[in-house]
Amino acid sequence: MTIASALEMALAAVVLGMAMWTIVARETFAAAVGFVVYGLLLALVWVRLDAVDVALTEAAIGGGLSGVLLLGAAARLRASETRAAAERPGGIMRLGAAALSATVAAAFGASVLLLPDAAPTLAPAAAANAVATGLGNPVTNVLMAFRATDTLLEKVVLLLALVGVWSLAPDRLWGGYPGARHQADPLGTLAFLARLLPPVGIVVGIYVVWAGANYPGGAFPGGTILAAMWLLVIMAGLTDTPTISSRRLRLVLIAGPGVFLVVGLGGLCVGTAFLAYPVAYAKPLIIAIEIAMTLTIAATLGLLVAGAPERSAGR
Amino acid sequence: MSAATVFGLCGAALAGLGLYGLIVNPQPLRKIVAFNLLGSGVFIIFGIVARRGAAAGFGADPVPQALVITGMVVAFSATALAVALLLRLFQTAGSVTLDADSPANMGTDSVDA
Amino acid sequence: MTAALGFILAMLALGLIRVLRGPDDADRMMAAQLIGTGGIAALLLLGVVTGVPATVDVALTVALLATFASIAFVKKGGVNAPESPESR
Amino acid sequence: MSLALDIVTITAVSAGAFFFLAGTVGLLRFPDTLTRLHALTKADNVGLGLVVLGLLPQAGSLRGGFKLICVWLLVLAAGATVSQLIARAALASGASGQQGHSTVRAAGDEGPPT
Repeated sequence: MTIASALEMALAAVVLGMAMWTIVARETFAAAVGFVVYGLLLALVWVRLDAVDVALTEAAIGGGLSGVLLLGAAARLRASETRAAAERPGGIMRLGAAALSATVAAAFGASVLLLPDAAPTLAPAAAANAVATGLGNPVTNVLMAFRATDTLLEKVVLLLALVGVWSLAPDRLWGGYPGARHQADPLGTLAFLARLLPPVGIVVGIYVVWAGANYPGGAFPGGTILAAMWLLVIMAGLTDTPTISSRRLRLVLIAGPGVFLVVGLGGLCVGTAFLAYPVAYAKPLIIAIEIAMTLTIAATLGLLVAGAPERSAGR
Repeated sequence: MSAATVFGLCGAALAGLGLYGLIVNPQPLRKIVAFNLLGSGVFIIFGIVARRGAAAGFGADPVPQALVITGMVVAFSATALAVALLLRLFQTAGSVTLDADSPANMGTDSVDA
Repeated sequence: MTAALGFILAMLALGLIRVLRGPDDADRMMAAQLIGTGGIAALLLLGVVTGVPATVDVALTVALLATFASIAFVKKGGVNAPESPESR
Repeated sequence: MSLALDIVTITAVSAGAFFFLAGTVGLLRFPDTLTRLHALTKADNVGLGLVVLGLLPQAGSLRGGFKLICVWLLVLAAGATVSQLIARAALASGASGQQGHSTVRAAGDEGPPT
């Protein structure tokens, strides 16, 4: 056994331990903290698996935004905890669940061990066609060109989720401000951080998007970083969330899928198929879509974390 | 054992753990967390499929990687929607139990636990 | 270098104990922050060991977002707040 | 030259790892929240700083080195501020009648360590 594989086993054990903790922890809040740590550790695993793009996304979403979402929800639901805890199912039920889960895990494990030795791969195909787009990052190629329909539909899913969250607001609050108004001392420590960090964060976010063309990065992690910076400023009370009826906000929200669709339909008119990029313009077109998508992702993710409207627009 | 196998088994175990938590934990928020664990275990299994497909100079097959990135974003949006539903339930019912017989779900708020 | 990486990973595992033990949520959050920093160090080392320079970008992302979760923790008044749904 | 740089790397990374050890041990062994925070910040600032310093010779390019330093500065700025905030939150909960936090309140008079 080499040092490297010992390290991998240790990392896997730590990840599993953390996962176990998020399941068995008594308090939900503690489990949420565990989940944040778990997200960070998973980012390490992804780097180890040579999937840096995924690691970036995991670090941004799993360690950052999910953490904020879950911590916030856990803090607000704290009061309801004791009663819910009393509903813990009985021994037989738990035993059955454990048996079922163990079976499922064993099936997964067996399928991992039984994967064919000459692993099927699309990497050569992705490499052979990379010339067509002029981008150096194969994952971006797959996301933006070879499987662009998936990415387009995924944007729609994001928007649908946001519409779902918004529609949970009571009628009188429709069109209001999402989330609570954060009061903060404008001279306080948090406000200081909210002034210091976002400029750096925005530069990093744009850098990650830009690097995504040729190196690991891209619209998802970049947009998530931007969303986090926006939320930081909101949480510090330096600015408020926009009303959900704001026209400008809605324009930003549809910018990404909109540009994507226009380009896709253009491909139908000019080229051969929906989302077929003319080879000469492939790179600029993809980058234009990426930029529009980054804005949309940042706005959508930020608002998803902010939650349903809780204050009416009238105030 | 190669890195792919180690983390693959880890992913399988994570999926099992997540499923267990999803069934056993009574609190909805915990169920959401457990569901995310389950999802991440499956993502890791995708990741090792990608890793094993390393070819053509890439460290990992880009297609499963792209699928995982898409999946993570979708999982996040589903989580956000679930959390919002839960908070709304808490607002209207004053409790977040999923038990249909619970008095809280019939509109009265009692402290029977 | 690999040894240092392993060492820091071991420290991470030790830090986890504090997350598990608590007793306060503040303690858990601090441990999470230490693990975040340790994770950044591990990522940087891993980047050199495996020769993937983009790992530094992951570390940069973690550096930005790990603190973000801690801020959410402070904002939501997580430290054993009195047993009342927050007034909002 | 390269040997000298390697020695710098090994020394600094080892020293950084030592500070992580110190921080972790402190986090585990110190009696209350604020002293633990004190231990934690050492690992944060000095530990990561030394690791970054050690990795600088291996960065390869100017841009890589610049990014390394950026990571450290970010952690410094954000970590210091967040430690302040956590300390305040811990103090607030300690002052509101938590048991076993009298030491916290006493230590708080000198201000939270960062």
